[in-house]
Amino acid sequence: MLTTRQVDAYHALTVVAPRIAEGFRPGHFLGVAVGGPHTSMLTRRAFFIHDVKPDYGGTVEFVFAVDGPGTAWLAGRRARDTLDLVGPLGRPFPLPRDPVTCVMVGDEYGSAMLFTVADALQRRGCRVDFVLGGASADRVFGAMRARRMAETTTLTTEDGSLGMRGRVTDVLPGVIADVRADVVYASGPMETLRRATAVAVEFDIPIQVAVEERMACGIGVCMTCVLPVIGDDGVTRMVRACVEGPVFRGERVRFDDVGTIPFDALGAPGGGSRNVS
Amino acid sequence: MLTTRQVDAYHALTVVAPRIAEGFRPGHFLGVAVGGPHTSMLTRRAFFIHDVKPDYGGTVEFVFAVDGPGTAWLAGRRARDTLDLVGPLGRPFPLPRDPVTCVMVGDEYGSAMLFTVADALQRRGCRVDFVLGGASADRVFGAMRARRMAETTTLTTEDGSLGMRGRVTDVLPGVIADVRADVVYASGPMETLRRATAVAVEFDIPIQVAVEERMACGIGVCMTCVLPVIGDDGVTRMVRACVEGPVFRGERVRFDDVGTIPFDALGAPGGGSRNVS
Amino acid sequence: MSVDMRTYLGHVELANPIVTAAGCAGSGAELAQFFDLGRIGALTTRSITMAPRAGRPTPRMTETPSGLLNGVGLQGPGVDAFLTRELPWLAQRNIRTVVSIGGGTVAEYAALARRLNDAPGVTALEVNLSCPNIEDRGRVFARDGAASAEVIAAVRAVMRYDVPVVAKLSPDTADIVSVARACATSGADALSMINNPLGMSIDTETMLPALAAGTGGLSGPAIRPLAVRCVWQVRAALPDVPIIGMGGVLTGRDAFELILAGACVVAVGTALFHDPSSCLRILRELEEIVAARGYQRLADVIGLAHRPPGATARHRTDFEESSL
Amino acid sequence: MSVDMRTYLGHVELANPIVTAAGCAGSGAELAQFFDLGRIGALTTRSITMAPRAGRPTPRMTETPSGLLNGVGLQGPGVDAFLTRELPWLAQRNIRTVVSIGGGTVAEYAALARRLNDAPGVTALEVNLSCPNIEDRGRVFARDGAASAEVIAAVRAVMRYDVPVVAKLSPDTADIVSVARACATSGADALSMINNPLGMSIDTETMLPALAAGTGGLSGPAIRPLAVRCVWQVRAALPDVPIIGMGGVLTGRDAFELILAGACVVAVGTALFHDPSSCLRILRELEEIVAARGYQRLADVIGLAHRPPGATARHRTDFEESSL
Ligand SMILES: Cc1cc2nc3c(=O)[nH]c(=O)nc-3n(C[C@H](O)[C@H](O)[C@H](O)COP(=O)(O)OP(=O)(O)OC[C@H]3O[C@@H](n4cnc5c(N)ncnc54)[C@H](O)[C@@H]3O)c2cc1C
Ligand SMILES: Cc1cc2nc3c(=O)[nH]c(=O)nc-3n(C[C@H](O)[C@H](O)[C@H](O)COP(=O)(O)OP(=O)(O)OC[C@H]3O[C@@H](n4cnc5c(N)ncnc54)[C@H](O)[C@@H]3O)c2cc1C
Ligand SMILES: Cc1cc2nc3c(=O)[nH]c(=O)nc-3n(C[C@H](O)[C@H](O)[C@H](O)COP(=O)(O)O)c2cc1C
Ligand SMILES: Cc1cc2nc3c(=O)[nH]c(=O)nc-3n(C[C@H](O)[C@H](O)[C@H](O)COP(=O)(O)O)c2cc1C
Ligand code: FES
Ligand code: FES
Repeated sequence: MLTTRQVDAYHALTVVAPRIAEGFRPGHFLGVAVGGPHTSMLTRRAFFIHDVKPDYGGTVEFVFAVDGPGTAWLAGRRARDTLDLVGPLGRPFPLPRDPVTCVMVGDEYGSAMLFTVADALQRRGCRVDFVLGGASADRVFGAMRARRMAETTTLTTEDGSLGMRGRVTDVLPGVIADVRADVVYASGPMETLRRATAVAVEFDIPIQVAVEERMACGIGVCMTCVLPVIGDDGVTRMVRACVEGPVFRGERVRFDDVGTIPFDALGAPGGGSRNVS
Repeated sequence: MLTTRQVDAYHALTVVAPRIAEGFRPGHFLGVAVGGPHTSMLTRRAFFIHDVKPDYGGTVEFVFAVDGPGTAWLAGRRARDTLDLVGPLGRPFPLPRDPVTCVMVGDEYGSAMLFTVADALQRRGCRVDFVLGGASADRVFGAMRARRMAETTTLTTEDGSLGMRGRVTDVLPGVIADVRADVVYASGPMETLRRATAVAVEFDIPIQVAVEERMACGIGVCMTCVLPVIGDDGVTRMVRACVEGPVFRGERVRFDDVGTIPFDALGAPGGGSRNVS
Repeated sequence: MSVDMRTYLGHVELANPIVTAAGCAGSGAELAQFFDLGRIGALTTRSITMAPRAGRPTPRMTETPSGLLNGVGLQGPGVDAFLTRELPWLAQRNIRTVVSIGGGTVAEYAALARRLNDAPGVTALEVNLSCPNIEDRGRVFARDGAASAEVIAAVRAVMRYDVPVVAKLSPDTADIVSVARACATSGADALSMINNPLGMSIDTETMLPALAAGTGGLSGPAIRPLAVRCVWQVRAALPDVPIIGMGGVLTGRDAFELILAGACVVAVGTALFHDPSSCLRILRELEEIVAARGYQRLADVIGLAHRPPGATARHRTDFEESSL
Repeated sequence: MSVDMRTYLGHVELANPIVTAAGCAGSGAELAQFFDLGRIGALTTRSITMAPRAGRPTPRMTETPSGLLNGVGLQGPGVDAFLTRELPWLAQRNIRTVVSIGGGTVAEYAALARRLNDAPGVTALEVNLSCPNIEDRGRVFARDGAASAEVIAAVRAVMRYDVPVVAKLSPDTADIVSVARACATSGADALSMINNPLGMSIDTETMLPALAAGTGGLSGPAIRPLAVRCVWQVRAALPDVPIIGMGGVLTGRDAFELILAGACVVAVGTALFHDPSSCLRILRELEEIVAARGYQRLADVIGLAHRPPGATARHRTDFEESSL
């Protein structure tokens, strides 16, 4: 059972799902079945949870852009249709113990999942500042809500139709310096996460990123969603974004090697193991 | 664009389809795509046209029972949904030149397609009598309409819940004798057509049957829907129900051999040709 | 922007790459009611056999997820009736016609080729190798390179030189590349793939096989990944042999996928059952896609997915520059 | 009415016929959050390799019509970590475990079997023959009977007699029956089929293969007709060899279809990605279907579709009479 609304370039679906709402922590995502009965589309689509409310025993809301046939089907759902969800999935954001200053960096629909994080941070006494961006004004999600809750909100668009012209990562150094940020939380395309991590490393502050890798199961059994991440022991492993992530410490993710098996990763071909299949 | 209604055990869908309505002759059927975009169901479902009206430039109506996933999907369509149709398909009923007496035999949803035939017969001055049946009262389609238009209407149900207990073919000899029928028009399951043909042969009157064979294309290109039919030259051929039928002269159909290749059929294995694949 | 859609099967030019798949277009006349057959690259006939064939008992077809399983058993009129009725009908209308043949022995294939040799209106001859070899315990020719090569050599030997001989391959083999190579070596001017892999479906109500024939051929989008893989592998191994790609093409995107894998002609089969005029729609969609990617000639995108991952695609503007 | 769902892999009894398919259930712990793994017939591990493997680069997976194409490349921890971490976790919970192994040479398969020989908690050993033979230009073992038989003989020779050895076959072969026969003759106690046929998909936007690995394995309902056909053919030829059937099972109906074709155990793979607890649902649906057909024992419906078309199915009441 659901309600649906359009927010600029995005669609937002709210679904009654008490068990998911109950288990929710900021950073969690959903697996959504698409296409209805006898569809030819087998895999669930992954969406970050945007919001959770206590109405009707518990609702979850997610925000999405139409990309391919699955999201097109979702965009066609009407009020009171039912939806088949699995969740909450993934490892949520770790929250700091102390009341630190946090910069939230959201790009495109990636912004949608940051508000529950910001809420949780504020409840712990943290200061929150937002940097939100997108290709154009209609693709910057949540600017109003950010302005209401954050100390400062900086907006960017690539076409300059809203806020500063450029990318979120162009303005991030300035924001970090101005607000004397202690930590960065980032969500958006891989390239944005890579750049945001570079900025945080430059400032020598920690960054938590929510990555988006192609997923088929979302529960850790299919090995689709791997990326090279450096472990506590310094060893790079191909870890699953769906269960070991999607939230990682930015500097641990080998962004430049995403889409490859780095030669020094555990079990890499030639790295002592033979290539069996 | 369509409207939908439930008629006892059946669903009736009316679709605006001016071109199909225009080309329609009694006996034609439709090929209906099911499952929507990105469905896993590839083949169109075949339905006889129940009625054609001039509204909105031309509408067609068909009546169906839910049988498997395709008809279940159709039953779930709501008003104003769109439907993908191909038609009109098939060879329609030949109509007699003279004002003869015709018995219309309809079993289960097979009855639905007989009313436009009866209309056309009456317009030519024919006398029309109906024999309609089904497993139970809710599966006898069109009794009211038959009563309104026909000289006599005889109903049968297998459970005795309406009319006489038994099958349409049990009462058919009596009706033929009573009304001194010149010709029979029959539509329903193969077994009903087989029995009706036997009755007509007994009375030595012609019978036109509308057969229902599994179809995949409905347009004569896939060779799915064949059945053994004796040609004018006395040779049995495996002919396509969708383009050479679905209407045949009953006594030409080798009902007892349906589902086989009779050894004396043209091209039968062993019949002089080798079995290549 | 219009795209030059011409393509070649050996030295034979087709106006565009969209053809019907063997056994899926009836005798031609059925489809002619839905669209002008002269507007597609060619029509492929059902596999013509020596004698008339009544085919298999019904049920002959069942639906599977995104697929269709058929056990038609090559029902057809036999070569005599084909030559007196069906081929002249097509030839009179100037419809480019690929004639498919099926036989039970090498000699029968050769005899069929001989019968077709002088017939006017044969654009190409497609040899359906997915027929059981009655001299080898019914093993399908296409399974194995040597058996396939023998058929192709026999057909090529009798068929006039200006009619390309196309070997139609099946994915039901341990190594499609070795079968393809054997056919090319023994004279096939082009290769066509894939014929239906063998499948089966059981009716869980009757608890018996859904088709009267037991097993049947699987077609439709379900098999497209197999088709793309076969075309890809054969194109990589034999880059100079023209390939007719087929298997589950429903849209222009699907046709483009096979072309990127290496097909220069794309056949449409099962899609015709759903949408009788799908060939023209697919052709239009394909042309739009090629144009949208910035190409002016179909020839420039054939096999394009084989370029190394880093390399950028040769783009329309590059092409214009290089042609200066 | 409850059905006796017990089934046998050789002399090993399983509580019911539903197991997970190799490589689709992670290490077990992931699924355990969704349902009690003790309630299914067995869990099959991913194919364990000698050394840890990082697998293939991403993208590793793409959707195809009613199917999934994967190029994971057997990512896994290697046999040492499997024996110290994953197997004990399963054994402690008394989860029946079919251990799958994958190797690049006959010797490597044998060495893996030797390592697993004394490990507690190995219910059966499944030999994934769809691995490239590095001593034969990377030709996959499963393509060919002789190569498969050599692996099976080597594994059977070292593995303790009370652990059944299961040969996992691929449909990518000219004749699955001859591969099956070769495996059975060389000591396989059971056969498992089908592994993923090789497929490919091309991204029509980038005009490059959709998977980093180029080709990948096709799974899901799209391949079910191939699976049913393989199980049927092997059951007909080797009626006494137990078969684990798999390929596109999403529902109890699908499992029943494979059982009617001749499988005594049914594995669920891709369905787990959509519905993590699908095994229990499928088991429940299967039991309902068997009961609805009037049978009290799963054993009575295995291979039932092989009866001659005219024959009526041996019915529950018949069975009761005959057991008097
Ligand atoms: C953890 C996570 C959270 C996400 N959150 C959001 C969100 O909040 N809002 C939103 O709009 N999108 C989100 N995405 C991306 C979203 O999952 C894809 O846009 C969507 O799956 C595309 O499906 P499609 O059928 O429209 O496209 P298709 O391209 O046809 O999808 C085909 C297949 O590829 C997969 N796929 C395609 N694109 C992506 C992608 N970018 N990421 C992962 N899988 C992909 C699909 O799941 C499917 O299996 C998220 C992805 C991940 C992994
Ligand atoms: C010429 C003709 C006219 C028909 N007219 C009507 C009608 O007016 N009303 C009505 O209720 N039904 C009619 N039928 C039967 C109707 O086509 C089937 O009930 C329907 O196709 C079942 O689809 P499904 O997806 O529900 O079942 P499924 O069994 O899942 O269908 C699977 C496949 O089998 C085919 N199939 C299954 N049953 C039949 C059948 N009985 N006849 C033909 N194909 C079948 C389907 O087309 C589909 O390809 C007609 C059939 C034919 C051939
Ligand atoms: C009903 C039917 C009949 C077919 N008959 C033939 C045939 O006579 N000769 C042949 O070579 N292939 C035949 N095929 C195979 C098709 O030509 C084609 O190779 C295959 O179906 C894959 O394409 P598709 O998925 O677009 O249908 C037939 C396929 C179908 C579905
Ligand atoms: C992601 C994925 C990984 C797989 N890994 C293995 C494996 O490690 N070993 C193996 O024998 N089969 C493996 N398979 C094949 C499955 O075990 C199974 O044979 C096949 O997927 C068909 O079943 P399905 O359609 O239910 O998935 C894998 C399949 C998938 C989809
Ligand atoms: S999506 Fe399957 S393991 Fe992550
Ligand atoms: S349904 Fe295809 S030929 Fe009749």
